[in-house]
Amino acid sequence: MKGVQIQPAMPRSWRPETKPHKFCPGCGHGIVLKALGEAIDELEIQDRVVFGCDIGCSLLAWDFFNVDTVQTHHGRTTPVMVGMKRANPELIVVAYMGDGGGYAIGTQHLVNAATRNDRITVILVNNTQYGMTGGQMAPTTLPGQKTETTPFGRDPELTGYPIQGPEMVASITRDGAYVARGTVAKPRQLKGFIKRALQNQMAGRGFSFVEALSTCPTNWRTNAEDTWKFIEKEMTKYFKVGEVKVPPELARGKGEREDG
Amino acid sequence: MARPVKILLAGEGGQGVQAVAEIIAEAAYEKGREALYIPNFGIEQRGGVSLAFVQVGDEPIGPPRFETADLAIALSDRAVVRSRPYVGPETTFIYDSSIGTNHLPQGVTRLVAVPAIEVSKKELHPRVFNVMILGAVIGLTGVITVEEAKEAIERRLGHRFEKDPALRELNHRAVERGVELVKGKL
Amino acid sequence: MDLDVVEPFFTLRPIKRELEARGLQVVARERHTLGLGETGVPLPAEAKWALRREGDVILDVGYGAYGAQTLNLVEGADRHPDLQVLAVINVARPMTATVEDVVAHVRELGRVDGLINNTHLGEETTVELVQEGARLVTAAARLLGLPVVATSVVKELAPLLGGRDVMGNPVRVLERFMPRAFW
Amino acid sequence: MPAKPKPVEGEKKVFMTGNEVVAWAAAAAGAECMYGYPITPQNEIMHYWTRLAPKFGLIFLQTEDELAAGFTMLGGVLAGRKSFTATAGPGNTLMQEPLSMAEMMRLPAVVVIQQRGGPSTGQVVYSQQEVTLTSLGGNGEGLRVVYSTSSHQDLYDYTIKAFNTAWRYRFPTFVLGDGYQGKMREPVVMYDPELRGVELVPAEPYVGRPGTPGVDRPPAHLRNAYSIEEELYEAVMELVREYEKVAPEIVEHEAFGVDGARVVAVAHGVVFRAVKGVVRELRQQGVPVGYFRPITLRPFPADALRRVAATGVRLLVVESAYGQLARLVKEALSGLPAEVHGLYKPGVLVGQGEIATRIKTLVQGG
Repeated sequence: MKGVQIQPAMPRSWRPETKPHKFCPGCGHGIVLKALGEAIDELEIQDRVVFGCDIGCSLLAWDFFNVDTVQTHHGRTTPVMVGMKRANPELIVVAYMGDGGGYAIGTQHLVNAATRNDRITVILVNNTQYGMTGGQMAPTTLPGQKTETTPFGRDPELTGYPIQGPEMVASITRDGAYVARGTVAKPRQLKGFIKRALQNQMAGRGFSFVEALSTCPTNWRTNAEDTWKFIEKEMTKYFKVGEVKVPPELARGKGEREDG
Repeated sequence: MARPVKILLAGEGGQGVQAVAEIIAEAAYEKGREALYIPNFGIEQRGGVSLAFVQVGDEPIGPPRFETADLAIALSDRAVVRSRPYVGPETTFIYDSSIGTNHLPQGVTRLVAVPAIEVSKKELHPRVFNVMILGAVIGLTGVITVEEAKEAIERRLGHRFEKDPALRELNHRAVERGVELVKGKL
Repeated sequence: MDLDVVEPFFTLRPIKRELEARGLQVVARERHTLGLGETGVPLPAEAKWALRREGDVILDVGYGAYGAQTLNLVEGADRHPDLQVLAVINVARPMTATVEDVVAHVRELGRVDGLINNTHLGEETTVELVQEGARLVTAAARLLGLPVVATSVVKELAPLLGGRDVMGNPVRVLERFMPRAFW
Repeated sequence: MPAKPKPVEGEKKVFMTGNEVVAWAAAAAGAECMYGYPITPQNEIMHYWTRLAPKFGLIFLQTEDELAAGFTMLGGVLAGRKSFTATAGPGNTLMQEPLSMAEMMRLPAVVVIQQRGGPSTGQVVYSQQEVTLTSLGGNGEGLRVVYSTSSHQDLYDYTIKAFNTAWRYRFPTFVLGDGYQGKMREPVVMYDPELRGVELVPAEPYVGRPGTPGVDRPPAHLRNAYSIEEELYEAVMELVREYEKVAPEIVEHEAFGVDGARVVAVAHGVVFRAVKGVVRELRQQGVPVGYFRPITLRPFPADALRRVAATGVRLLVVESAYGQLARLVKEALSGLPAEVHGLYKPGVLVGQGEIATRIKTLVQGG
């Protein structure tokens, strides 16, 4: 970024009336939504973004932004935003969901929207379990990780290994798609990924997908130190952070790359 | 209340009974009469016997499938069996003469064999077999005239006749031959 | 403080106001800030700092696969000199019905400093049941090398027990609020 | 932008399948988006819609399942376009999830159901077994409108009406047909609704209106989840009050020969065609019989049916289901000492012969 820019404490596109937000202390959602808010501000698209949020902790964001927002059903945010985008391609639509919504109950929607190269941006928050229902196993739960439905730790023999979401999306999309995995441990990089995902939609190139590794101390039962250890050391063993697929036009784009 | 004429056509897939049903219903409709046509379209529509239910009348038609046909035409052994539930004592039952008689419905007063398959093969062409059946239906019911049938065929196949006028001639002969086949049979 | 984030059905929230009227400070979400339709509930920020408060602090850890590890959510819980982790045992629950079950359960919880015999059957509790609980919990405590801090009993039955239960553990008298906590 | 050509100009009589009729009617009603998933017997609605699409600038997407079809439809609605879908049987089961969201958020939507046999995969041909599901499905209160059609003319008229009802009252609206209606061919008069004085209710966007949210206007924050019982209770009761207020404007039925009748046959959909023929013929023969046809199954024409039943007639409910219409009838007549008889044939068409026999028996007091 050129010159000195003073970041406002709260993105302009946030809705001050609904702050402080409702997420738990230490929750990563706030960081992801800050990155999204800043990306919206920088791209000056607040007047044409529609934010769709899923069920799970993501629904707590239903009144988070000064942006038109629709809260849908569990797993169904992707199709709502697909239908909206196709009905009005002028809108910039963001489908915001957790790992349960995107990788379990709504997988068919994610897979097919990606395959069709729908011009939408999906932001999926991966915190390795179902937060709002009380900490059950998700497709992203790490081997050995305790959850309420794997009280003795996830046994990969019985329930498999963590889903490789961005890698899957990258392998089923064509060249116009943008796919990345960021982490709330690197907020500047994450913001860069989200911004590029939005730019890719604005350019009408194709499906844009960002998985954000995120924290859930409440259900991990971790203190601050262990929380960061888990996201930086444990999660990254299975989830590789970085851009997975970048359209050539976007790769050549000027100076938007953020390496955090 | 004037009852519509109820016609059931039953044949093997590829024998073209649905096209015959459609032509009859459309021609009757063009003439300003009430008409309703529905095929059977269950999972069995892929392979298996094809049934077509046609009703032509002067008042709006009631239920799309009838219980008893006025005229039933069955073009294979299996078609005879499949059409049996819709055949009553008052039904005129027409079947191809190649069909063995042991499957035929019991208690039907008007049971008529027509050598449609044989005639179409020997005198015309197997591809106009169903058009001959159309002629037979017309000959037996008079729901539409031969001319109306020819117009309906023209609407469907006119574009092909442009390229191959002999095909038009073949179709016309098939309708007429079908009418002849059933003349005096009742 | 309500730390039960797994299954908050029996939590303190519905009776928060009533408890506050009696001079308690209750750290739990108000009903209108619940999780929009789901059972799980985000923790309020002040939960993290609960141990910085004056006076007696009671943390309801709830249940869950992580046991007492839930205390990690509270700043300073790992090193606070006065913090005691007490496992509340009801032998009328099938998961903790035998000495072996109680021992296994407590070991699963992680750090535990003592046991409380809270054996009951709601409205149908009898003195015999409480005493049976005292015997089993005390036996389990010996195997675990932990003290039994108390036997708790509702105030209606307390006079029948006296100051100590059959195993000599002190008796604490309970006034039940939880029947009003259903929501 | 040049005005788009109208899908149906003037008025013309045509002979086609019911599924084709629905596609034309939706286009004539100003529908712009169809999102759908293949299931027999409604597929041809999508087939014809996709053929009309390029000429009239219509949007279509074949989705990955009926859940997606329903939710993309709602996305289209939120963006301000009249959107619809069509399904049947197991697809209708899945469709209840998006439609319950429409109910809760008071979103208009049109869904055409061509009923097939059930439960489960059943058969793909015909039945009237989706009455309960379509009228009362979803985890809610059945705050929707259901039109049951019985002819191609109905399919045309009520598909157009469904769009107007949905967008005027903002309750999801169903057109309940069946496999026979979808697949059979019969004559229908197609017309430009505006030439007949039918005003097409315009669609408004719910999101993406002009101005920056929070600066020029409040943001649209649309949700269907509530925190506590009382909050939801208020929201639901508001919906119920609205629904009950407009129900009398929506409800429709058709009756014949009920005055002085000893037996009144109650039927809807394709079965009504059979009942109508039988009743009219018996009337000509002097048999004291009439018929009552609910056109809206939700809201149900309860008041009209109660007036019929109050005269002490015996009612005969005839349906291709095991008492699903009868359940609505009995609920409507609750408290009245009316005799309700049933002729239930789940998954098959009811024959005119058996209807006539049953009516005669009931007239004679049997």
